[in-house]
Amino acid sequence: RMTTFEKALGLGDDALIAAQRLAEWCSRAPDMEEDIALANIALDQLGAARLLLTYAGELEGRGRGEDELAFLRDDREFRNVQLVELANGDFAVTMAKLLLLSVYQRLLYESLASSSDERLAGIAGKARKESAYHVDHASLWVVRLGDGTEESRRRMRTALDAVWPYSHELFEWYPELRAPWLSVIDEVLTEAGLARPADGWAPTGGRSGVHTEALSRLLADMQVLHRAHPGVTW
Amino acid sequence: RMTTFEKALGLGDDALIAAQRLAEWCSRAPDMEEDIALANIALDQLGAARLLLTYAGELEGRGRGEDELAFLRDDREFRNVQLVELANGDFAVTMAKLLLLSVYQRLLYESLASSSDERLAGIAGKARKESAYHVDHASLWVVRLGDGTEESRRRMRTALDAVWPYSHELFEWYPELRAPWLSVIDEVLTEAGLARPADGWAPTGGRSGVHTEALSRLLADMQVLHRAHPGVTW
Amino acid sequence: GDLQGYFDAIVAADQKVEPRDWMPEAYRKTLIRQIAQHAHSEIIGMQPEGNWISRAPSLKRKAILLAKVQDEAGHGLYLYAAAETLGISRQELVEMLIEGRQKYSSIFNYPTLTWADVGAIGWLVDGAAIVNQVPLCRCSYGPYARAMIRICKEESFHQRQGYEILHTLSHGTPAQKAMAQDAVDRWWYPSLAMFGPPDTDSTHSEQSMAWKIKRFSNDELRQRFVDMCVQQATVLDLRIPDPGLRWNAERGAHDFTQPDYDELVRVIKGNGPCNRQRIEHRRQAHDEGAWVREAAAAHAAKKAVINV
Amino acid sequence: GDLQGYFDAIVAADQKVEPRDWMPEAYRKTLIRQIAQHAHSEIIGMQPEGNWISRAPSLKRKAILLAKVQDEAGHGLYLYAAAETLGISRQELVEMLIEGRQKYSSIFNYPTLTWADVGAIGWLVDGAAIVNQVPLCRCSYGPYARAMIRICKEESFHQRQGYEILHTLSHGTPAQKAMAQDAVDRWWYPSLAMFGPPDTDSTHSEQSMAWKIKRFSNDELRQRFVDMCVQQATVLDLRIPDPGLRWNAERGAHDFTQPDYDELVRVIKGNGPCNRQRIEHRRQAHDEGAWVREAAAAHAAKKAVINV
Repeated sequence: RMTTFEKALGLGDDALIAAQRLAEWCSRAPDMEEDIALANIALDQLGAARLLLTYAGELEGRGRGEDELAFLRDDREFRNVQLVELANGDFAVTMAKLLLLSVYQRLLYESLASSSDERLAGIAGKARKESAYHVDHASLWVVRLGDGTEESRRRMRTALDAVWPYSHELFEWYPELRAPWLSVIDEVLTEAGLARPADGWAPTGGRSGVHTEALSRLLADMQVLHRAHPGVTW
Repeated sequence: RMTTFEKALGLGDDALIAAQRLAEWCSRAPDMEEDIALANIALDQLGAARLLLTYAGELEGRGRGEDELAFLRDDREFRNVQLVELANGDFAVTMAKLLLLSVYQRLLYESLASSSDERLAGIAGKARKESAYHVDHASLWVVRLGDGTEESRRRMRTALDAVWPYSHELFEWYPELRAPWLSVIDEVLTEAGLARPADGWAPTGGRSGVHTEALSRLLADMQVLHRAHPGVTW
Repeated sequence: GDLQGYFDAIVAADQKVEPRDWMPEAYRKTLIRQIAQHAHSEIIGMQPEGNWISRAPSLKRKAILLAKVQDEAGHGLYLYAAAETLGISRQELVEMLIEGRQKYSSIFNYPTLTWADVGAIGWLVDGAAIVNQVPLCRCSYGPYARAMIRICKEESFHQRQGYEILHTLSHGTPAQKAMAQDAVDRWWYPSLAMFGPPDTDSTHSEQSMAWKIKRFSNDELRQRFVDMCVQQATVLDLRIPDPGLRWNAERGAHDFTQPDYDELVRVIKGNGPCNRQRIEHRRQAHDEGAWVREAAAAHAAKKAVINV
Repeated sequence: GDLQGYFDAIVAADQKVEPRDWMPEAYRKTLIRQIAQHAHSEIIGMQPEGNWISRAPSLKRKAILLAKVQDEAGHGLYLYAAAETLGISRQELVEMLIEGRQKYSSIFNYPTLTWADVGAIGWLVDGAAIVNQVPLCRCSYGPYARAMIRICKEESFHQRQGYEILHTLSHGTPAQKAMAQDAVDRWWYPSLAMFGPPDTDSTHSEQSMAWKIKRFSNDELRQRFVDMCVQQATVLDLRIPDPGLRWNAERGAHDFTQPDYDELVRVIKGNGPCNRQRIEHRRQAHDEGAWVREAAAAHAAKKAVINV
């Protein structure tokens, strides 16, 4: 099983990359209320990422803070699951990704909130409340889109099929969370009138730094300014 | 009037950024023949860019070669016209941009081919032949699209209207080229059954390093790897 | 008439006109135009700064910037809601924006070229907005005045954040300092132009003053802004790019060079560097979101039927 | 029959079967499948390397890479043309690719994660392709054999370029060397798998050998490739990631660990890291180009009418 450093780094990377993707929606959401909601969720993810990466840096003990970890690693050094780095796609893809991720994060943070590592427990205790809101928001939209128009139903189904395989990687570290995760997901899908996609292909690699081609491009954009001015204060 | 250094730098930047945009089509063109043709034109532009930037670096005399100039300047230091940095848009936008640019480049290189600066004359002498092919290719497509289907005609007209304002900047340095340029363009548009857009808005700034928001993103991608490993050999 | 008299009395007494009150049609139209333009400015204003969220140079700055742009969406919402109290729907307003039938602040038609532009927008553009908006907190129309109180509080927070960005840059490396100065050089005159044409050319102004929608003239506000900036620029250690700028002891204010009002007119008419891009971005987001909004409406309708 | 006898004689005499010649239906089908798969591989193969054109670290490397990917499109064209001589249209073939009814080389379903992957693809993937393809220059079907001669010439050029990229990296900074080794580590076994399943499991092979479409077995070619790479890896100063690799003096060849053929089957069946992405990219380019192709056809038709 992984060290606390690896855990904090991996979960921090999940949150950071998720935040980066969600923030891409800023000024592009289907309506203003949703623009605000997506920014909120991105801010929550970013907040959790900062706490987790800061802690990871301390555990590592090589003097790397949140910014060194966020801005000065290559994609091969990132430990996030591939799910969070996938392109946003349309709003249905974004909501499918958010549902799969946030249900997992809620369960994970709940479990970590009673961790013997007090620092991790503290971070998780704060993040679980935020995750509960993310789950509510994603569920609401998956149901709306699944139950909305013919087009929204088609898009939601396509989106779910496309991202489902990437959900398996979430449980490489926490296999015990898959059963409760599935039961929450099933409930939402039932209400949305959507079938759960079949399991099959299960892409992997994120936790060991083997990502999709999307991540290095995301990082090129995210890191460009920080890297252009080494060692300065912002 | 600008120095030869500024001239070589500006024209080199035009060619480099045009090459970068054209190469984005690679594996995405409407058919395989066009994929090859666009790569060809991108390669020509890249070749001219390398000669011009190398020469600019020598004139500058500060030891900067083509790669230092291409990869280690920020967007505020680039001197290309804004036309070439605009997003590719659909195929009609790309062909509209290419037509406006390549007719200008052909006239420009023709004029520079008899420059008293032998080095510049040599570069221009080579590039003018390539430009003639670019003009032919862009003209062919503008005519095909203008005369093709209702949709292609609509797209071609929209594209032309969108990029036309950016053509004015081409003539900030070479106002004498606008009359012959217009006469070539008019001929193509007439054959395509398209009206020449009205002059009006004339965005400016590229030659003094004030670009559109698109350029810094293009450079973030183009320069990311080179900048990540300072001073190495590739 | 009685109604007009009652309205005039409320305005004269510095009390608030409320949605249920009778008001002159011209007053209503003026307010709709002004509040809508203000709301549109918040929404379009998300773009130039949003351009740097993904590239913010530290996680802290990323969080602050994302929250700021989110606040702008919130301001847009309050203001559309205020406009709706005057009998027009948000949807109508959004369509007028996309079709170019209503304006937004011209300042957002300039590009954000570097990270320092985020600082300059905070310091100068939000600064100018505050100078413009503080008097609107006492505007005669209640819903607008109340929205402005909330907005001004957040705007001054944003202005301080922009100031901090510039302060950090100008006290950083030479490259950072140059970036900050370059941004101030580019944003100074467009910020001055935010106060509108000089009083001699300003339409609408006199009637708006009488209605207590507007409290100060364009030139008065512009002067207040310049005087405020001069002092702050010293602390920032950045130069205001105006060779004509100097203290005039007689006036007790700074003399300064006016912005290029011809440029302002060109930008207002649609020919700024980014007008097309800003509207196209908004139109595209709106169009691409249509199926989502339709799905939400369809789902709500189904639920309503079930719950009957 | 007479026709069959004539065909058999041509093949036996190592002469070329030409499009006008009679050929067994199974021979035709086998060739269509193989040539199409080969053509599709060139077209899909543009993507993993194309992923790095915009980010190539020097202008020279950018030009070389762009020209290489362009060559691949050219190879695709020759090969589709060769397939068309067998009575199937390019359009049909392209549709079969997009709909997943025909395959392409599984190697292109792996992602290019760093610049060194461009080198590794050149060295290993093009290297394996050459070992596979050189014997095809003597294939019994004339158009295919002639296309292969041209292609092999360019491929060996590409292979050398890849080798040079890796050589530069492995003799550069520690970070560059690590990048090169990492790429070789990831591409080694997928490259071995390019030769297909082991001979014991290989379908099609025996008949293809008899028809002189294929000249060597999968395992023979794989061995040849391994022996070639071992020698080059030494010069490159890069380690082949196989602890079981050693010279077997008795066989006069290297013993090596076989690739994971279960993984190969999974990738062939559609479950490699990038299968969906590669096909979706192709489908999208095809769909987005439809209006352009239609316009070209419409214009050509109008011209034809005028010229009548």
